[in-house]
Amino acid sequence: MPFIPHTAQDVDDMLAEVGVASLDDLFCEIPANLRCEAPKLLPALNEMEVSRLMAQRSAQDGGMLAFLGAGAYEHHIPSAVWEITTRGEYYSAYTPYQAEASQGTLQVIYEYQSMIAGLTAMEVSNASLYDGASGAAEAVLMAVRCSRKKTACIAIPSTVNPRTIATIRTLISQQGVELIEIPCSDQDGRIEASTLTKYNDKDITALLIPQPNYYGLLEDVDKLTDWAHGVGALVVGIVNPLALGILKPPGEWGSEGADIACGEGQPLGIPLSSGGPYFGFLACKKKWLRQLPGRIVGRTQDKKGKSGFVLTMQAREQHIRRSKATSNICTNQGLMTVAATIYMAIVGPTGLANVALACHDNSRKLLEKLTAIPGVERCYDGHFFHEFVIKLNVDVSAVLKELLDVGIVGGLALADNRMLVCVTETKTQDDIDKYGDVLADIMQRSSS
Amino acid sequence: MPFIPHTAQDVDDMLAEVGVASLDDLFCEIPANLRCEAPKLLPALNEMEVSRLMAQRSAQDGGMLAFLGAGAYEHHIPSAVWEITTRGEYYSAYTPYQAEASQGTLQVIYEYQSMIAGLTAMEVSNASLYDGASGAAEAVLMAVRCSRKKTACIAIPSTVNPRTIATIRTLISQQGVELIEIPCSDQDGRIEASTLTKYNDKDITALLIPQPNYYGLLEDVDKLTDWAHGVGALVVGIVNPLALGILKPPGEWGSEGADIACGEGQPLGIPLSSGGPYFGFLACKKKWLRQLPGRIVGRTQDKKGKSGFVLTMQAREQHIRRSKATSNICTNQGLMTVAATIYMAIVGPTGLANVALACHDNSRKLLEKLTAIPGVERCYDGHFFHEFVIKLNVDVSAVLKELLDVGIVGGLALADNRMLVCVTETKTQDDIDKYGDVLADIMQRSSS
Amino acid sequence: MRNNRIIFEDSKPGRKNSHQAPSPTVDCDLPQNFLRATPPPLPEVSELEVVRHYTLLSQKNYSVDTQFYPLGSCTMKYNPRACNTLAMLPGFLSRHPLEPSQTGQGVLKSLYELQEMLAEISGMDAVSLSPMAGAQGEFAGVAMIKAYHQQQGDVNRVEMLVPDAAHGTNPATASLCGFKVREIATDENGDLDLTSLKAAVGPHTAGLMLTNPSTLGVFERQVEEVINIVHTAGGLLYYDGANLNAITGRTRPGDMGFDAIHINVHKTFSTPHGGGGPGAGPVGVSARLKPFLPTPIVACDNSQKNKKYYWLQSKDCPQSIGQLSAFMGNIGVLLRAYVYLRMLGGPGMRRVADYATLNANYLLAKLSAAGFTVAFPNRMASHEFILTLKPEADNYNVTALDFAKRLLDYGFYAPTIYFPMLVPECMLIEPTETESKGELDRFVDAMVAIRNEAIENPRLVKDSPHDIPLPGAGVGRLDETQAARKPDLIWNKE
Amino acid sequence: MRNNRIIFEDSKPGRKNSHQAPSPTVDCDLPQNFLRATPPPLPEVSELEVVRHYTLLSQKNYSVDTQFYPLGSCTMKYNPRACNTLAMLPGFLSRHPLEPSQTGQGVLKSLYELQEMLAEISGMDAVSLSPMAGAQGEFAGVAMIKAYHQQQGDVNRVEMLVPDAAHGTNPATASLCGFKVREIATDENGDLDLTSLKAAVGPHTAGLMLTNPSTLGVFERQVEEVINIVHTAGGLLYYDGANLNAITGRTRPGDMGFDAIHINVHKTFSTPHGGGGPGAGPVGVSARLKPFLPTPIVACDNSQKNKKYYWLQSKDCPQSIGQLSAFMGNIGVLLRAYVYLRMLGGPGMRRVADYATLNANYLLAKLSAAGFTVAFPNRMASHEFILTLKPEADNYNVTALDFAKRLLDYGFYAPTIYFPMLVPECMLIEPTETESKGELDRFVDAMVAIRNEAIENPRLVKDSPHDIPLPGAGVGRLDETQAARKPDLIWNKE
Ligand SMILES: Cc1ncc(COP(=O)(O)O)c(C=O)c1O
Ligand SMILES: Cc1ncc(COP(=O)(O)O)c(C=O)c1O
Repeated sequence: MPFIPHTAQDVDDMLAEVGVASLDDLFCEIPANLRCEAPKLLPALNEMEVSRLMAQRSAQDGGMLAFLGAGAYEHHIPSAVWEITTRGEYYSAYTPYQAEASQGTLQVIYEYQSMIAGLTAMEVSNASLYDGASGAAEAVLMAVRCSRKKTACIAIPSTVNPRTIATIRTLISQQGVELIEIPCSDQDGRIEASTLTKYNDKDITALLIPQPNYYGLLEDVDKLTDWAHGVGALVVGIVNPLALGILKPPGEWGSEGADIACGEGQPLGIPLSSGGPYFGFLACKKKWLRQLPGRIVGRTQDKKGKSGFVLTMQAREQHIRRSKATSNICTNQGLMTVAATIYMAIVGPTGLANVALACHDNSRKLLEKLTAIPGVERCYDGHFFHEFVIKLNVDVSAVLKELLDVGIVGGLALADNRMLVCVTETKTQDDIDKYGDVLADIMQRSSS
Repeated sequence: MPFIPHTAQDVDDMLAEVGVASLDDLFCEIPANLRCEAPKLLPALNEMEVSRLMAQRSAQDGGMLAFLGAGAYEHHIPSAVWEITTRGEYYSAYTPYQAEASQGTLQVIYEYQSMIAGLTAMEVSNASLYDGASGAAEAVLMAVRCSRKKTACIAIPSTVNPRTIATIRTLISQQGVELIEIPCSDQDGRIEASTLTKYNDKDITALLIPQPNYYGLLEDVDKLTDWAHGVGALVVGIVNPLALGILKPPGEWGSEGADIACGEGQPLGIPLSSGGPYFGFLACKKKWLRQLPGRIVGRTQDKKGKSGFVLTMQAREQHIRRSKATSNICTNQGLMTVAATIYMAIVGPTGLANVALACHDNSRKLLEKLTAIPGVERCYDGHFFHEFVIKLNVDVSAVLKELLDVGIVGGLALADNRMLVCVTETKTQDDIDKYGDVLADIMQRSSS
Repeated sequence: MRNNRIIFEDSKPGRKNSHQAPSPTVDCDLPQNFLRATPPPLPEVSELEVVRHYTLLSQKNYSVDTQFYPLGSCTMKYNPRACNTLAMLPGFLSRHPLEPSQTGQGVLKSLYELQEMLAEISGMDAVSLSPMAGAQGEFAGVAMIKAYHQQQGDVNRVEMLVPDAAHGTNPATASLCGFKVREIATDENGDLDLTSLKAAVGPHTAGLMLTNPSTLGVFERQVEEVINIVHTAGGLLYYDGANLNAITGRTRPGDMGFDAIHINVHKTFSTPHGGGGPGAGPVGVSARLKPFLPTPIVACDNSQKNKKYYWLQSKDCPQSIGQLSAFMGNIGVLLRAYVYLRMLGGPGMRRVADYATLNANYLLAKLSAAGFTVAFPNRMASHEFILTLKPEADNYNVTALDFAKRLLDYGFYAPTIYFPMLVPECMLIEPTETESKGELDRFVDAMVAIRNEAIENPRLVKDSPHDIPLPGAGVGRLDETQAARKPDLIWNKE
Repeated sequence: MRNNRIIFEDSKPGRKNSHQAPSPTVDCDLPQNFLRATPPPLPEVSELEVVRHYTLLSQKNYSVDTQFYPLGSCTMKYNPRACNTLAMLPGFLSRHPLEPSQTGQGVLKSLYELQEMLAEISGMDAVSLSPMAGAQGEFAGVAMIKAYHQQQGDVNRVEMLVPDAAHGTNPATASLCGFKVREIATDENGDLDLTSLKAAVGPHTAGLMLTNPSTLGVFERQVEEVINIVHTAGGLLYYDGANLNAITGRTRPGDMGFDAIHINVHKTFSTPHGGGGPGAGPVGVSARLKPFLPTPIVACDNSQKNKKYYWLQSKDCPQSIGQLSAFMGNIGVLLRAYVYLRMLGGPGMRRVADYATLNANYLLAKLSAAGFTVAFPNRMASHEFILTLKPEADNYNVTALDFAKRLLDYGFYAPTIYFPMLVPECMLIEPTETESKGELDRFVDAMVAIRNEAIENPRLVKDSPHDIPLPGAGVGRLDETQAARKPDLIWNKE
């Protein structure tokens, strides 16, 4: 029997020990009318057959030269990352409830927390949330708890990734938290400090600040942070952790720094995998520690003074606090943080900066190449990290389709024949040239 | 510096400790005229770049529907096999010289030896040789040592894999051992006991017996063994270990059993990999133990009576015996035996038998399908395991080329428009039908 | 010793793995005010140091791949390695979530078939795979119940009923969805207390969250009556599918009458627990909740000869509670569940429940025969069961926690002891179907041996663990109080 | 304890992993006389039991990925994980060796480039990749020397000269090739004794096998003279490339005048040692030996616009010593070496020698400063060096073996102590370039600590190891004598 170790003799012996005559008898407490037969599923395959099936399906998928970002990014992942992460001892363990037999996972999380805190310039970090978007929702709820205002009103710039906004809406809408979307300037694609002044007396609980923003642009995080703090709002930074290899970390924004930093952890060594599993990170200033949702690991000692690690601050969590918990999260994205920790350790500070710089360089090169094509122009003109928006004078979806035919995913279509394009360190000059040449060709054909 | 952990400061400190001024000084003992510059190699790539390169190259390779055997066989390999085998503790350790810190590798080898002994019905096994063919050469040299005859004369049936014969020639030709090739009957493709009687007074040292033989046929191993023993020769069985899931093991051939069993271990969980690494296994009766080449692991105890494993019988080996050693082998194919051990443990006796039976069934199905095609006929008509020879009435290499165009490797061309075809458990009825249909089509076109 | 160091302690300024990151070719054009003043304080270590450090750390874990892990309610069964290998094939890993569906027919077809199979197993009408763990599945389910009532104009249903035996995520989820949580008592046989339930239901009742078999390790025998009571009161029923392993192929939540259910694929469908995730928590619903399912959902276009699979997004599902994450959920985890299901098929999924239940009842019988006290002795166990070590605590002053820690010395992970809180000195034991009789027998031997130690030398047990069979013999019992009182949560140089 | 069992002890008759093998559909048509009477006595265990057993066993190993492994002469450096991942890509793994070269252009091109790069690094004219380890490379080299003399009609050259310091494979190889082995002495500074050499050479001399740097950890300073002496006598020179790590990019055997050389890719080119292989031992030769190279060899057809790569077989190379294995050697290992070389490039290969040598000399300097006795104190170390613990043995009755075993307790694999036999109580220490200064310093600390123990409590060292930091604290010192006297080599039920 697949994965079941019992021999017929075992089964007989065990049934006898239990004192029942058959397997059916084990289910005697289920009302007879509710019992069912084995479900009708696709026929069982042995491992050889399913291996061939999945090999075929995977061969169908992916393989494109993709210039897509918009919240998930292709990066080189050192082989060591997943060779170690999938070791059985990490892969098949669970939440480290028995600390003494889970020091491996616990120490990794402690190191993860330390790295995330360092990267964001925050004082504490949790052990992960599901993904960047749901993590942002947790950050919002956390900000509401921290601020203790009577009413909760969150300001979200429209330059935040719309998928993040949608997710925040889903997750916080149940709690009567108001969301105000702050429009960005059509000209700049960024939030102007001047726009914000309109909200000066809105009693904002927290301002979310994306860096880089959805259009790849760099927001003036210092000004925005100072404005928020000026009106008594908390600041939640939504950041790309890889970009923090070079960008100013949330903890240093403005004169006081952001209060909470969150974001999508995927760029740190997690494969794209059609959308998941990724992980959300969440870090904050120490004073908000007790409002931080999710697991937290701390260092302590055994009776002989040997140091070790445990889950701590559990009084915040659902399994202790139940309906008064900071979140309902239980299983989080543990294994992803193992991978991210190994990734960060392998690339180190210089490596992370270099990857970020290479992304930036490559995207500048492509931007130049593309905007040299007649009919293509850049939208917005601020500084950007590794994504930018272009506008075509022809139908963008038709162009994307043509690109796809030659194996290129040219970017993400936005309204008004705009397109969000991303370039990371994985693209070579040849790739960039190829995209440029093919697009030039298509544009020429469509205009003639 | 790739893979070198030193910082500039480290290097300075270390040079100072050594008492030299520069790295160059470390090489002062090399005569100046022999010193050289860095070699001119292909330019260094970072891991991202080399990953892309190798992904492209691997995508170019393989992917055929191949009906090839002739000494290497496609089998399903359970995922667990290599997920565990490539764990760093196996992968990056070496020959277990320090037994106490190498119990993992040592116990695996002990279990491997036990499994190989069980499979072949022999009393002892070594820890592996390079591959099946070089292992057969070692078996021959061993037989020569065992027999202690004045002159050494080895009888090799022409039904042994020609690649094995060629390898044996290379490796033993230095030692003045005579090889006599015993022709097989053209009719049967097997060695007839009657042929052997011609060699009755040749003072044969050992007879090699392949099972199955190169043409996939089953030799009459009992008769051959008894004949050899009758003339005072030792018997070396060259066997497919996977076939031993159902076939009579060498230890039970004839009335006394073969003296030595060897073979290619690849079918036991080792990927095809264009030809290697594989491993050779070698097992024998206990009385020949001291002539067995290669590593051997034994069980022993520590001072407290806790059982453990060590390399043993080392007095046979080159690192002790030097020029009088049983072989010069040092590094063998350790990691492959880890994989094979895990493979055998996962499939177990029933699984191994079922795989063997499925190979046999599938090859019967294909044989039937192919020989139904006009212009295709079977050569030889004995019982076979999972390979058979067919003869075409057209040019076999042209046919193979046409098959290749549709992604099928139809078999291995032999002389006289014959072709050696293999089918294992990995082929489905669809695969078999596809091959049959395509071949029928080609044959029809070539005959019209 | 080498392996007690924190990775930062191996750091040396200026060390880098230049083969892992490109070197910059041009100067950065970004103005200083956007940039960080100092490099991020990540460790500077060599690749070998990283590999060695994290390989050694991994060895300091107990895991299913290395130890029996009878952690109740968590279904720590064998995670077939094939699921890992196949879900990590390059084509699956490399695809960007926003690529057009053409480039993802392999993964989409697999997910579609997974949706269908989960619907069949659970008896629900439709499934969305998007929740990323059980708790998020609960959120989706409860949010759908809320949306339903709202759609019905039934705005006064502000209370969610939750049995006192429920897992902590249930009440936490209910409040996250803005509900008031009302606890329902459990009777002495582990069934829901119907009097308590009847007293609680009413026009304020939005629904009831039930785990069945419950976290007490018994099947709720009055499930039909419970459902009837709540439905009659106008509430909906939520099924916490964490314990689905006990009943697959034997009974279906949909047939019982549940309206919404989540499934922990990291339990019943054997995806790895990963030291705390990622899991996935697909939700299934009855017809009336279908419009509210979270997005995205895989759809199939049958109109052409070749079926086409694609994602339904929020705009396609106007009543949906919306999306729960930026993209499509934990795809890689779902692929593992798919492979698992394909290897088991329908009869295999029934065997899962059969032998999980057999193993639990066998272990219960053996432990009971060995003199341990079973919390619900008159009940058939489901796939897990509860011992109470109250007698041992009373007689020898050795608690369930002490037993748990001592089990680690014997090479077993400990059963769940912090939960359910209803049973004093509880030990919630879930052997799962993938453990052999031999392993279960060894566990019983260890429990008996520990009890003997508790009688003869209670300190030995109370001070345990002493020599966990891990490299360097592991740590002793860690001081959790100190950890919470003086939080040391990130590494600091000094 | 669980992990001391042999896998057979977990076996239960009738257990099978049916998902791993097809079930037979038809009856077997083979006559009984071909079939085995009883199933093979393999263990009958579940997949989980297999995974758990071999995962736990793996944890009982020291390895480069987990410990400093200064095993002299073996070059236990970091094996980049990328090499493993990339060599195991599906296209490489799935290709049958006898497929036409069209379906293997990826692998063939890589191997061709590897051949070229190895020739450039070693300074040889041509390379064959086919030998499967160093010793087989030696065989190929010595067989080529023999073939050369035979071709020259020089049939009396029946002696192979081998320094007494040589690795055991050298003399063993020479006799395997039918040569008489003649040992050449070493002088007190670790160079070859030229008097001894001159006395030995003559018309019977087929050649000399030299390791340079030698296994004494020093560079043979008179290498040119040595070569000259042998060449003048009509012999050829074989270079044992096991220590190539010491000189890549600094000097080349070809430039020194060697005729044949093998390269252990599992040393210098960082392919994994796998607990004892597989390695690979490509051979390089000077022009005159080229026709004798073992087959197959990768060739490149430049005639078309797209280069075509293919295998030269024995029939294409009539003078070849022939093939050494059924197929093409350890391709998967060679691919790993190729990836490694591509990541390092020429300057990287020079750095290998530079830092391997720096590390060795640094460690030597520190140990020497700490009072240990260096075997060749007047020499610069190569990538390895020898301590003699004779003073410690004489003074405290604690041998090199005792030090080695005690090092295991400190979490270090032991240096080579069984070899070279020339130096009493030797410890051949090779740190490799991938170890950090910090790790080397810790090793020195451990050596000093053990010497202190030897002085204060010699029993502690003599009885070691005591508590190897492995799960369950490992075993104590194992009785090798008993193992050889009463061989227990396979598991038996009783
Ligand atoms: C009964 C029960 N419900 C819900 C959950 C929550 O599931 P998850 O951890 O996947 O969020 C768990 C997890 O342990 C559980 O045991
Ligand atoms: C100096 C020397 N020569 C030859 C060899 C033999 O190489 P292999 O083990 O690859 O056969 C070794 C291996 O340890 C060695 O150290």
